[in-house]
Amino acid sequence: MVDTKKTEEVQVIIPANEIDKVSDEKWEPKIIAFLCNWCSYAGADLAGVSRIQYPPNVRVVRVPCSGRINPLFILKSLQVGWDAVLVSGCHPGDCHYISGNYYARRKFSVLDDLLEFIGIDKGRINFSWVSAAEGEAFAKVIRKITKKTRQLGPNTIFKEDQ
Amino acid sequence: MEKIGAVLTIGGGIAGIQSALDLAESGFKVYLIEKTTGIGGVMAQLDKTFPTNDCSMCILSPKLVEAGRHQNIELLINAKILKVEGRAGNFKVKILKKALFINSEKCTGCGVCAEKCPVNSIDFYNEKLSRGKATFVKYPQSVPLVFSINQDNCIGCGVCEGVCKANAVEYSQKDEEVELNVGAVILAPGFDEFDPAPLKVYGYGKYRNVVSSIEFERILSASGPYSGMVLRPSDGDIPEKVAFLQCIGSRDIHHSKPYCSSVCCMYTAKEAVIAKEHQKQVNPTIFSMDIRAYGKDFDKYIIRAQDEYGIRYIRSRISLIEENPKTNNLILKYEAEDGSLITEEYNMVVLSVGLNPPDDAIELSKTFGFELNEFNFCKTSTFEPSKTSKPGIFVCGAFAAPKDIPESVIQASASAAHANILLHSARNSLVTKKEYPTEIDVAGKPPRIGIFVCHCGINIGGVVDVPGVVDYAETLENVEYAERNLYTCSADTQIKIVETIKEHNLNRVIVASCTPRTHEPLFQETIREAGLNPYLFEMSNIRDQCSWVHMHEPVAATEKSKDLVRMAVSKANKIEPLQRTILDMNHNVLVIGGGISGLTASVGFAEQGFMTYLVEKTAELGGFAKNIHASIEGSNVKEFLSNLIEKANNNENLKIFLEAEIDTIEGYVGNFKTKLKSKGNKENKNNTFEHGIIIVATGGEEYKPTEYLYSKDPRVVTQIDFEKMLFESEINKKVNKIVMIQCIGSRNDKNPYCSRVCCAEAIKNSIKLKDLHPEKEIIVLYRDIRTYGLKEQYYREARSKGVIFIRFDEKLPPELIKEEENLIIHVDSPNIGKLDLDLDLLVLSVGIHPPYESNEILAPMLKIPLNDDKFFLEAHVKLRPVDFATEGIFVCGLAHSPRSIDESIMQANAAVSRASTYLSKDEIETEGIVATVDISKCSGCGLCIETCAYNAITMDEEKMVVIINSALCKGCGACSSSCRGSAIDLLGFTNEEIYLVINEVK
Amino acid sequence: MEEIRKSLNVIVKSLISEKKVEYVLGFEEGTLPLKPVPLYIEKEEDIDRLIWNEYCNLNLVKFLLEEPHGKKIGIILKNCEIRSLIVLINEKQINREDIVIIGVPCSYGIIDINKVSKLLDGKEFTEFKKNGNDYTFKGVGFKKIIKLQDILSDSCAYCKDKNPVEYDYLVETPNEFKKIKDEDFDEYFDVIEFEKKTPKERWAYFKKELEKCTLCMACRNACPLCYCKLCFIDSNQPQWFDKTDDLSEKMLFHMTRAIHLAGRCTGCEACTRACPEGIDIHLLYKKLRKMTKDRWKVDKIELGEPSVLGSYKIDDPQEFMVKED
Amino acid sequence: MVKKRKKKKEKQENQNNQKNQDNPKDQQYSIEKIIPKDKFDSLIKGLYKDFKLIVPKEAENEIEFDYLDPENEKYQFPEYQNLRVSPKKFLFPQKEVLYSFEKEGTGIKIKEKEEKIDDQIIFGIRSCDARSYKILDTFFSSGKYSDPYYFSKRNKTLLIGLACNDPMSTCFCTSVGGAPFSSEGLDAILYDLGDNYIFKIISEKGIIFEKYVKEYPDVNKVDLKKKEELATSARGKIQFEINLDNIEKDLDSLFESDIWTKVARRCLSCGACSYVCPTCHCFDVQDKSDKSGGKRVRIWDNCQSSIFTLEASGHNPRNSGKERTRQRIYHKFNYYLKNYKILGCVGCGRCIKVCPTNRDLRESLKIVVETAEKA
Repeated sequence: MVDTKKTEEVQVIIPANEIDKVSDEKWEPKIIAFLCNWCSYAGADLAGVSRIQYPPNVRVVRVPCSGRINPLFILKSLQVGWDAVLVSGCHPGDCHYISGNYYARRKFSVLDDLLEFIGIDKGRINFSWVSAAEGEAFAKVIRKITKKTRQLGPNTIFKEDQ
Repeated sequence: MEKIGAVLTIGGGIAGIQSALDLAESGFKVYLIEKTTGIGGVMAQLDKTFPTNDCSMCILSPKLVEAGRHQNIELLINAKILKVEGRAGNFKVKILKKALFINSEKCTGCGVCAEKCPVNSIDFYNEKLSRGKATFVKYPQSVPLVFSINQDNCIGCGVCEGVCKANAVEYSQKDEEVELNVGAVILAPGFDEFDPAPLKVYGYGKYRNVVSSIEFERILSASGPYSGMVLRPSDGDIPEKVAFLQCIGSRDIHHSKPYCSSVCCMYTAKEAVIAKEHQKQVNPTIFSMDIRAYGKDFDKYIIRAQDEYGIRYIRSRISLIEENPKTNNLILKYEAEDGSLITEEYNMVVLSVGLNPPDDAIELSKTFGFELNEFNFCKTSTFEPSKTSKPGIFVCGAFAAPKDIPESVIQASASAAHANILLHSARNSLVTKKEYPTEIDVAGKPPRIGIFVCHCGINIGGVVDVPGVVDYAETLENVEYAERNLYTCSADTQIKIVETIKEHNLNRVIVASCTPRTHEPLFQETIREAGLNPYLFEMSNIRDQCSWVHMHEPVAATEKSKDLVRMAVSKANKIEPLQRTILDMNHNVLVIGGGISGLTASVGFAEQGFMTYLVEKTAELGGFAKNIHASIEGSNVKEFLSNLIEKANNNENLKIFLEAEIDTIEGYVGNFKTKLKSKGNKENKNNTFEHGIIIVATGGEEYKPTEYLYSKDPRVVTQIDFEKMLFESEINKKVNKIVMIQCIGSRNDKNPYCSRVCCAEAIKNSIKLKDLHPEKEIIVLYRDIRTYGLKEQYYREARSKGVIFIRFDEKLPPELIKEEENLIIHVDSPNIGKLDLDLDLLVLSVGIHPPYESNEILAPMLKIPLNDDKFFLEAHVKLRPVDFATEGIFVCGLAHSPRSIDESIMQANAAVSRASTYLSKDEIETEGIVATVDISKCSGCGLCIETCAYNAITMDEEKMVVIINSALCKGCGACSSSCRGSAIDLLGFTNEEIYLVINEVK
Repeated sequence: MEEIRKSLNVIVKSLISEKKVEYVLGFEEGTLPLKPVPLYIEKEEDIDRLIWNEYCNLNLVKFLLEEPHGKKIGIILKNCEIRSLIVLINEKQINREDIVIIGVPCSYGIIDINKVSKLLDGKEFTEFKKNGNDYTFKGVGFKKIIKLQDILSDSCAYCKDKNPVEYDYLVETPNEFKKIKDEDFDEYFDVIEFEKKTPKERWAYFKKELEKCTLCMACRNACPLCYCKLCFIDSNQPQWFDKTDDLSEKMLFHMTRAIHLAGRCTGCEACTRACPEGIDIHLLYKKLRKMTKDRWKVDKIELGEPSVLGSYKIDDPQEFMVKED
Repeated sequence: MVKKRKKKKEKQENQNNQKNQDNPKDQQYSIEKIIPKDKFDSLIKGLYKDFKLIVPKEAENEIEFDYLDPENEKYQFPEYQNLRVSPKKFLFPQKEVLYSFEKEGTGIKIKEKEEKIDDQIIFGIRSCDARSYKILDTFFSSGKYSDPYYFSKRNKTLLIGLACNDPMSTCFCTSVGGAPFSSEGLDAILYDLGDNYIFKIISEKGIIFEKYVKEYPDVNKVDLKKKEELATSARGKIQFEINLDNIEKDLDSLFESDIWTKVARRCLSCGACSYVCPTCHCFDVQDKSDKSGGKRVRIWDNCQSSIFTLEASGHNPRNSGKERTRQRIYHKFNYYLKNYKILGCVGCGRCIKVCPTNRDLRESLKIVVETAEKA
């Protein structure tokens, strides 16, 4: 155990680059992100190492490969009340498992099209390719989908009128 | 003399890393010495890699981590060689470890010291394009992730010591000397970029918008100075017109760089393409002499660069660059191919600098006592391309000659093979197998979860309310214990974790700290030492994903941390111990193909004492090389080949089947079973044997030309026929005018690839002719002369001996006209114009193509892929050039792609080394994270089989359910997510576990 | 229709008498009008009960799944059903050589009995007469004439794939194929129309339809391509569904089932006709078929082709990915 | 269609049990009023003051039972034979929350659901559906316990029937002890004579209706004669009859018989039949919960689903459609007789109508009886 006072006193001073601030009173979306271990998760790490700031709305679930993601995971996430879902994997060609992301891409486009078709906010499901070297790109994606989800408001998917 | 089971690898670039990993996996202790403070070399600086545009860091970082944590590899960073004694099998090497001024044992790589360092100095990783600190780590993903102080920049203010919670800063630290005892040395010091500053004409260093290609590489990189934006240094504008100048410090006698640097043509094309992708306003122009796209799929890349990306190629060498002082634009003067003088203005100029020998080359050769060649690269020979002049000291990568990443990786493994062969008797003598307590059986026991939350100095604690997180964690399901540590990863905490597990008899452990990608193995190791199965571990990343990225939102960051911990807990409640399956490894090898590659590989295995079965479909060994008399370097191929065949015949570990073909192959890595069928030789029929490894060396064939009256007119021959005349018979007195035409059956629509060897072949023969009959006239009609690397010198020699080279455009190929009995070649050259050449002998430089039939039979049999050109397709173009996605099968020689004899030998040895990483083990252990199938749910639709990239899934035709071979499964989960009947699940990431995590929304 | 039945008789007779198959699967009249039932023709005398008409509304392929491999069976099919059989052959559920396919070109398409009862406000009809495209329904206290196109299964109305692509025997028919919609209609006309609606309207539609769902699984069980040993909705580890009849549960079920049919559904619409609540879900599946055609150029399912979700092209469209800007 | 049996003896029997079917012994209240159709609405309004009314209502493309709302303009029975869906769900909903629970510290707190149930009348229910409540009553009160969730509603519910002038083609109530005009299980019944209704009080509970109808005239002979005629003609319209007197014994002998393969052959194992069946009452109990708490719900289950009897071990005693189909028939026509001495089927014919593959329960019963007779 450590002497807590000591650690809490310390102030971290870092030049604040443009950050989407979270004001406490208004509602904030909760977003679940499935990241592949080899590229996107590494990209998120790089964002961290490079101290790139992005909104704190995302909860990351690490999976070996975007090919691991069953569309059911995404639907279930929406059903249990996550306000949005992000699935991110290696760029086409970079898949650590050779072709996982190609199969994933087909599954995702089916899901994406269907949700659109039945009239669900597409904004709630997001797919992206982020490489291990793209810390900034990862942050951008998070900023983007957080903004989008804020506009969409709380997830009432499969429930009331869209 | 006693042989030492350890190897010293010098240089932490991709070549050094690859050879180190190979040897460490083959049962040798490896000392990997790096002169800077982190491994990764130049590849870590690259943005993308040609010809696939793979993200360099994406493919490299797993190797970095693996090398960094391999228990047989010891990294010595910031070190240099002092003294070497002894000989092959037993060297004593004295090393100087320069002080880092930060204790790497204690340093956790948290980086606060660097943040706080007031010094604004130069960042070398970003090629001086951005500023760095005195306390620094080479680059964010650096391995090992330890900081050090650059004394030259340090002002000794003492801030870093103040902020370092781990008390790792030690200004007093001194350099220390260590002595190593190794059996072999592998040289992989890499190269230095040519410094264009001295070349006044380009104004590098004078004009800010003239940058070197490696600087441009950083500019392109997402982690570079402009985070991926293409901007020009002078004013940060997007440069619309960018000129790439090739052969800066290559093919240039005046600056004593007569050789070709091999890689510039491709990396320039790549940089142009990526620049275009990053900023579509950018219009690149490339100035080059020849376009040397000689490698596998390189030409396709160049064609795409031109057609899809509109990249403009101009064949010329820039004579002068001047700057427009107002705009900082650059004015280029050059002579177009038609001779006209042109002046153009560009916004930015990139100098494609060549590869130099490393500046410590001479020093190295002195300390180790091996020879350098005239360019100060390491001296090697055609038939032993990875051996130095000194026994026991091997070389790989750009230090042997300029080469690209795959060739470096190939040679890295090749040099490792030599070490394997030299030291096989001492294998496993110095590697320590770790002893663990027997695993505690947690079956059926309710989860007792322990959570360790890390302050990471102030990295987490400074933002996230760590005590709050701990209190929260204690309230969660089945959490028996929670505590916080200053550094959970520090050595003392590991001991604490082990004690805590025992004291509270925990059976699941969670660490909330940084990223599992670097630290999971460490903690898994720790809980294993406490008797827990390493998979009973979960991690939540509250540093890289909370404190570091939400620095100004402590409340939100804390909330997020709690959520992440809660998610980890709910998964931890379900996780089960996973077992790594153990498979027996059969130590025999099957080599398919008895050419130079096949033979070299077979001998390589046999000499290590592995039983090797060599299967050759023809009646004699030697393959295509039988027709070749000498290499371009002048080495005697015939003699070498007969020695090699003799070696093969005399080795009792080597069983040769001539006139034999594969009938069936079944099984998987370590457990193959092969049945032969006769191809003439009856006794091979139904000959069956078991083996653990397969080497594919099916070679290539000479293209049989249909063009230019070949086989219709005796005066039209191929290079091989011509070589026969030159070396075996006499050139007919009447034959005085000889014309050669290049690229017959290569670089056309049917065979779009370059056959790589024909240029050298033509030049070799023309030099030979000129040596025999200086009076005879010889003209070579070519599209590009591709004498890459050190072969360039023979191109020059040929020219100096009076061989005439005339370029033609692929759209206007030379025409052969037959007037009465005279042959006349009509050629329209871009630089000389229309010519009619009468001739006595026409020599066609015919290309190489794969043995289409046998490859197409073999590929499905082995379940390995072919590329569009029907050459075998390796697992990864860049970093696994001899492996296949299917484990235990390797490729070498022409089966992979057209290549010269020395390159084939290199690749054959590489295959030996890659295979040795398996053969050196009695059993192979597979990952615990693998897919499993519940056959009661499987309806045998076979979708999973389609999606498995590793052929790990097969159909049980009896029961109509699938079987997963965990030996081949890599645990990606593509099968599981495809299975509609949820019959397949992925251990470690089961549906149930993910479901629970998903349910943790709040 | 009568000619078809005659030529069917001949083929079936020979198959039975020559013992080429253990039985031939066809239809006979059921106990209710417009409700024909599967007929297992084992003996020649059974053949007289064989019927063939536009209200043979089940996909008989479903019944092949119960039979063991190696058992020779004859079956009378329309093309959409043949295509679903092809899927099952591709997915190794059925051996091609076990099945003798008697292909019948589909003339009208199939009547959707749910549409009939809707048009009759759920009243019972005890008899019906057919006159060209007019169908007259009689019941207690009413008599109503309905046009064929108003009770035809939706996919049939726009179907352009009516001739068997795989068969052992082909019944030659005078091509009775009636144009139900105008000359140059797009096969996916109704999907395209629906896509023009606003998301709100689309959602409102599916919400209204699926709220009727009782999760009775008739759709799943009528579909020949739903052959999982344990359906995801029945799985309890993890229990993706709590089986309460919340709308979200119904959505989750129908969406997931749709994804499972991506690149497989052949549009026989047995599911829609089987629904006891008369839910019209066919658009969802037709959208799937349009999608595989538009996205991956896989129009119709062919024998021996790789499955859509088990294959890929490097340049598959990915416009839906999050764009950097 | 299936022919009626012409055997004289049976005819006799039918006549007999016809009698006691139409006028069950237990009824001795002689309140029988004539209500002109134009007065019908005021009767409704009257009842509405004190009861919630569940009546057949026009819905989208069909007629279904639903609550009548007061502002509703004049109510008249719509034209209907019987409804596709029985009113079972009003006493036994497809989804019913039993109670909810919240996490409290380390334990949980159970919250009983409090729902206020008003007195209600299911109005216009057919004889068969009325009889189905008798079966449900027996089931939910069988053994040691009576089901509070069912009876909390049942005890507040009265049944006013509407005798069935036009049975459907699939009706076979007379074969299972019912009849189109049967008043069994009802508290009161209406007979539709064209211009008038006869309103007749049947049960003791039904007496409560007296005050709503007392101003109306008593029935006369003519009306009663007309009613008898209608009853006979209604019975005449039933197209299928089978003697099920020995069905329990018949089935006892046939459990292992191979007829079940034939009977089940076309079954898709969907649950459609049991979802529309007025007497099917199997249910499943599910907990829907998250970290904070949750609720326990009871939902309809159905014995045709393959996982109905799936055991944790993976073993499934009713693995194939054959066993499941057999179970459904045994439950209604054998086990019920054994356990409660009544048949579990009221012959409403809904399962026949709804079955996607037209598996006809009447056919199955015929096969059973004939096979048993042969044996």
